[in-house]
Amino acid sequence: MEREILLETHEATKHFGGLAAVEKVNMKIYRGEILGLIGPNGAGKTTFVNIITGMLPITSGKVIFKGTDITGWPAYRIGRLGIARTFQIVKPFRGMTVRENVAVGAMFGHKGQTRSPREALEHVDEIIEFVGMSDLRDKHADQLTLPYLKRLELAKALAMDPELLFLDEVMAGLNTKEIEAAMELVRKINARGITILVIEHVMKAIVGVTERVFVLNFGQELAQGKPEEVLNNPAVIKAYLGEKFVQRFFRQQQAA
Amino acid sequence: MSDREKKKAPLQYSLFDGLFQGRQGVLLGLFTLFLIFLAIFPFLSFASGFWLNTLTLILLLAAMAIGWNFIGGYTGYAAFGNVAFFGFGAYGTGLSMTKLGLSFFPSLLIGALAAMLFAIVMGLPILRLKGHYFAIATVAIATAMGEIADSWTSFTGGAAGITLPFFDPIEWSGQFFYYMSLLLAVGGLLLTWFILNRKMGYSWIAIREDEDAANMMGINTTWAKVMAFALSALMAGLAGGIYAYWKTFVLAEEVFKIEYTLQMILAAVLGGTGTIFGPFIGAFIYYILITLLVFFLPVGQLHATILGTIIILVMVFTPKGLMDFISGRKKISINSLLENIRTYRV
Amino acid sequence: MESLQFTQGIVNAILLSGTLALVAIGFSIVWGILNIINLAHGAFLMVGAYITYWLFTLYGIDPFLSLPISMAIMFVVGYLVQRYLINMVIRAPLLVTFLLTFALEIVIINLATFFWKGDLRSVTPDYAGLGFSLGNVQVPYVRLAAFFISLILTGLLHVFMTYTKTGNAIRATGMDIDAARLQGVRIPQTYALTYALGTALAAGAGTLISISFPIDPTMGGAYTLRAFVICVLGGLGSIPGVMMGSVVFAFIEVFSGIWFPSLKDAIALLVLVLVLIVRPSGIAGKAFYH
Amino acid sequence: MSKRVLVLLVVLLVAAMALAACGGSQATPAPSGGEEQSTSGTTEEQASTEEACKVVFGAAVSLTGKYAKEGEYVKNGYELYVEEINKQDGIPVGDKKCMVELKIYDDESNADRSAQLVEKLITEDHVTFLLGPYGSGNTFATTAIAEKYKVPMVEANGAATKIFNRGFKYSFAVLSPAPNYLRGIIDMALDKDPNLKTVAIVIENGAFALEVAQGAKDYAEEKGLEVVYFDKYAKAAKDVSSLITAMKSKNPDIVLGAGHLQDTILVMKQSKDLGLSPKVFGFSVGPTSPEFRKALGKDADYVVGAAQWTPELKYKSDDIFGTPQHFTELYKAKYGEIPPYQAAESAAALIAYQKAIEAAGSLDKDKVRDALAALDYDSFYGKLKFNEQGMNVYKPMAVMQNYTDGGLYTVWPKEAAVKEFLYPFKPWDER
Repeated sequence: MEREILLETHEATKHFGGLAAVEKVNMKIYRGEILGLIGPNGAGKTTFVNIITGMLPITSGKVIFKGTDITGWPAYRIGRLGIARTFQIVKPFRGMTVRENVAVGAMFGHKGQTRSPREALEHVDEIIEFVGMSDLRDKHADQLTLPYLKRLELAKALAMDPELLFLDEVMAGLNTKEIEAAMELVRKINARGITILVIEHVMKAIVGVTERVFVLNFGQELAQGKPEEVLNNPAVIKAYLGEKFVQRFFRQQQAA
Repeated sequence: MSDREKKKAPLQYSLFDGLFQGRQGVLLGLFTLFLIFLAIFPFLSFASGFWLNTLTLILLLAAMAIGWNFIGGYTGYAAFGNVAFFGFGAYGTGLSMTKLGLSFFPSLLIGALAAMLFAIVMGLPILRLKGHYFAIATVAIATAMGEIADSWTSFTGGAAGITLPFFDPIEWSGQFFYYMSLLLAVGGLLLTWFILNRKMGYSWIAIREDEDAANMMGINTTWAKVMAFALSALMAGLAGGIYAYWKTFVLAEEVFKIEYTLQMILAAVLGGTGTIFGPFIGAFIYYILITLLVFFLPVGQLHATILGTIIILVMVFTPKGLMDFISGRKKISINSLLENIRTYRV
Repeated sequence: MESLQFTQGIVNAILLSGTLALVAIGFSIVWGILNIINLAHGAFLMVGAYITYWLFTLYGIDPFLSLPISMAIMFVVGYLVQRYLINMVIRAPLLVTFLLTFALEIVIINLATFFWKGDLRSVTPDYAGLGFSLGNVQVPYVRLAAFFISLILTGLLHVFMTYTKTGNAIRATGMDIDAARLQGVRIPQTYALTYALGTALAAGAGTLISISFPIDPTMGGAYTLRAFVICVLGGLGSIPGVMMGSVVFAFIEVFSGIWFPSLKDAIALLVLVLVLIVRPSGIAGKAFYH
Repeated sequence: MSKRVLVLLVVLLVAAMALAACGGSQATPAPSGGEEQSTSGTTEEQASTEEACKVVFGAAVSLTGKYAKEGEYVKNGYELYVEEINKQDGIPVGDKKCMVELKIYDDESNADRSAQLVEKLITEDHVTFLLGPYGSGNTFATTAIAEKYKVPMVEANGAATKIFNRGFKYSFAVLSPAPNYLRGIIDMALDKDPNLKTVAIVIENGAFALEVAQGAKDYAEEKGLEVVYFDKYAKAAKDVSSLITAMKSKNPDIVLGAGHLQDTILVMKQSKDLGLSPKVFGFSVGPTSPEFRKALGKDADYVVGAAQWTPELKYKSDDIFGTPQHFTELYKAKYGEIPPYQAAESAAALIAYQKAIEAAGSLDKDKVRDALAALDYDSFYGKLKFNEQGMNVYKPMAVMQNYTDGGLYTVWPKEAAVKEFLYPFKPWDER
């Protein structure tokens, strides 16, 4: 059975001056899946998310979401249409409490039009509990530690009631235990019916939660497919770890 | 936290920082007393024309500072040209009264709307600029507008200015303008409170804290910023219109003075930017300081030096303003004063 | 007759651009490296001008000879101001440093007015106002000399920034403070040094200005604004950019001054706003440090 | 601490105002309207008859800022008069004498501050009469306050006619109005050389200067001169080389400047830089003050300036100064320099008051106002007489020239001239 395509890019391209950060990327995201987006540093992963979500103007190509061409839309309209994201470098609203931070998502996001600020503030308790921050509900965002700031990012995005969620390195800087917890959270979010694109360097997490992986290198598609296959693809390993490592890796495998 | 406690805990609005920190009762009480004092002030025995004049100036400054707080304090855009709106309000009111022959109130409305319109037209392009660039663009526009008003003799009267009729009856003009200003300042407080209870308030603060994130979360940042700019123009425009009729003349060099921008910023900063009452209280602190320096202390011509030194000390030790101390969010101690330096020094 | 206006205008603009470049270059490095809009820049310029005035009036020191003196004095002052005042809050939000340097300006101007009075003063060496004519076009010697000295100082600064260890440290700090710190650059001292360079250049400009224009305590503000416009026009952080910005600005100022004298500043400022809106990285197109 | 600190803060805030306000105003009735005010005037007068009688004149004068220098002259003029009259035990009021007191504030050359200070002088300090500030802008702002409280203000340094076009009843100016300023220079130049054809006028963009310039332009055209250049520069201009260049390309016979001291110096300096050498250089304000010579040195030579008054004028009067020459002696003894006309006209404002008070025989504000309106007196400063609007249109303007010997001499009107008008202006390249 053909799965429903939620988001699709056609030859999405982004140039900075003469530099091609993203070059003719065609990507399909199916409704309900968890897709992994990986690639070495500077491969253009975040730029790719930025042009989809309207944070950066696209140079050429098309972005289609739920059958609507959203190319060139301002970020806030895309957000209201049902795409949410977290930021690699966390972007909390420091002057607000946790609850207000999350409530902003609830009042401006996908279903925000119908909510008053008060309703939004009441609505978000559940989400705050979901990410495990109930005790910190009335703390100011500038008093939180990094793991909680990452969760706050997640809660803010969730409060927007998105259909598609981009998670940009939510696990970077977390310890093993925290990563486990975060993976569990991602699965739980997906279980709520939210399609997810995960950008991650933590391979364990990619293998653990994604069904499919898309690899970017120098702004171009390098490979896509099931996580295990893709990660054993020599081209991917080479791109990630360099020629020398590939040789060593295969030597080790042979030795084993 | 048990369920019961959760229910009991009131919704905490950080938006109302400075008030809802457990002493809102005391503060609101004191503030109400102060407002009552202001309301009956003209009937007190020591309320001479001079003090009425001074308080009118303070209230106009407070109104402008409250307006500046929308764009500078809540939205976080360092607007350094708000005096342009003051000037637009003054000229709009003055020209409507003299050229169109309208009475004061419709003229005031026209002046304020002109200021708002100008803010919208200017805001759309320049609110895309960030930081220093936005700041200087606003200074540049305000200065240029002042110069244009100053030399466009056929329309604005140029350097000869516009002469307005006196308020009639003239014996009550002091009281009239005092109450107009009081109304405007208190109206500004209510407007702030009203906005903070609306989505607009949340969008402003979200923009201040992180514009990209705000945009991404579905906030139409352009609209929110332009509204903040336009509302701050409304406050300054109304203040300008009242000022024009009060002074009975409009002169570019008076109503486009960059000092007014600085005064409103200083008032807001002294009190605390991004707080409801900060700009209002800051205006009083600032002006009383000035008045004491100019009129009552034997500092002679060095009062500007003392004022400058005070600003420097405030910037170094408490750039978040006094609201933090008044509200009890911070205690006054050596440590809290040095905290700023510890955070921001290199 | 009109052609005289035009040619004299060109000469005026070129002569003006030299001094303006000197004013703007100090402002630019402080902005570029420290990310501070130094509103006190013009006040330091004014003090430099007064140092020259007093050295001339009291001791008969030739204004051109007083150039190194006024620059040295203001270098020390600038160093102290940055090291012990601005460094304290330098990473605070922009409003704080904006108001801090503004307050500094108020204090300096007020003290100057208090001690030296508010009236216009002139440095009048015997050769003031002398010049030669090219046809009907008048070229005052003093302004010509000021023009070349400005160029020399700008060139020296460029050499300093490019070829000396300290200059490189300053530039490194401006590009990436953490990397510079790892390289062993002492940040507080480097910041102070940068600011000191800025104030010294302002003072030098003040000296040169004092020889051809009357001076008074409030003279600086106009120059601060011009420096800002020039930095935006030329793009921040490059010496050639500032030079170009100065030339463009000088031409705008001189010719709008001929055709619309009372709108001189308005025109320059509206050009600034236009440039900001259309091309926020300046006409030289170099990226800003942010 | 917190609560107490808080309460303290607010209480201080209120108390600061209240205390300061109480300073000297217990007697004032609540609303600060005009009628109450005039009653309080009489109360005070009665009170002062019982004690030693004294007249307090209040003024906001620019002691800092743009007009600090001119403001100093104004203050000197006021103070010199007060010193002299008090040597004679004050002003005769009816059958007794009232000592004179001055209350002067610094308005920082700022119209807003000026108005605020005048309001303070009236409602807090309860001065008997008001004197003017320096400059048309500040005068414009302060006369409105005087009118509101119905306190007379005789001003000596705001020449713009727009001050007097508002039908005010309590404002009087002893000086000749702005449009008359440059007429003397035009008359004198044409008298010397009837072949002069063209005039260029540069104007400081301000109310006073614009009126001066318009008056000069109208008068020049009336006299058959062609105005080839007529443009303004910004008020705080620091560089007018563009205008000089533009003027130079018109090659005018006469260059007239309408402005104040500081910009006049600037125009002269840059004219030298750019080699602008007309046959006559004349200015509304500047060349007659000692500062002009100080700033320009030898370059001040030949430049002429309009003067409301000069030390050489041949007026004779029975006021305390008697003649311009005697005023000059007293001024020189006290301040060490020749009096600029701003000092003389400021002193003359007090003479006008003195004569009006003598005529009214009272310190009542309205009576003195009426006496001022009816005043017709020949002072050391010239005729003191006001038209319907309160302007002194009866006194002619004089012209002074900076001479090559370093002196400053009256060269016009002819009757009063002590030296011949040096003509033409010696071109820069021949010096």
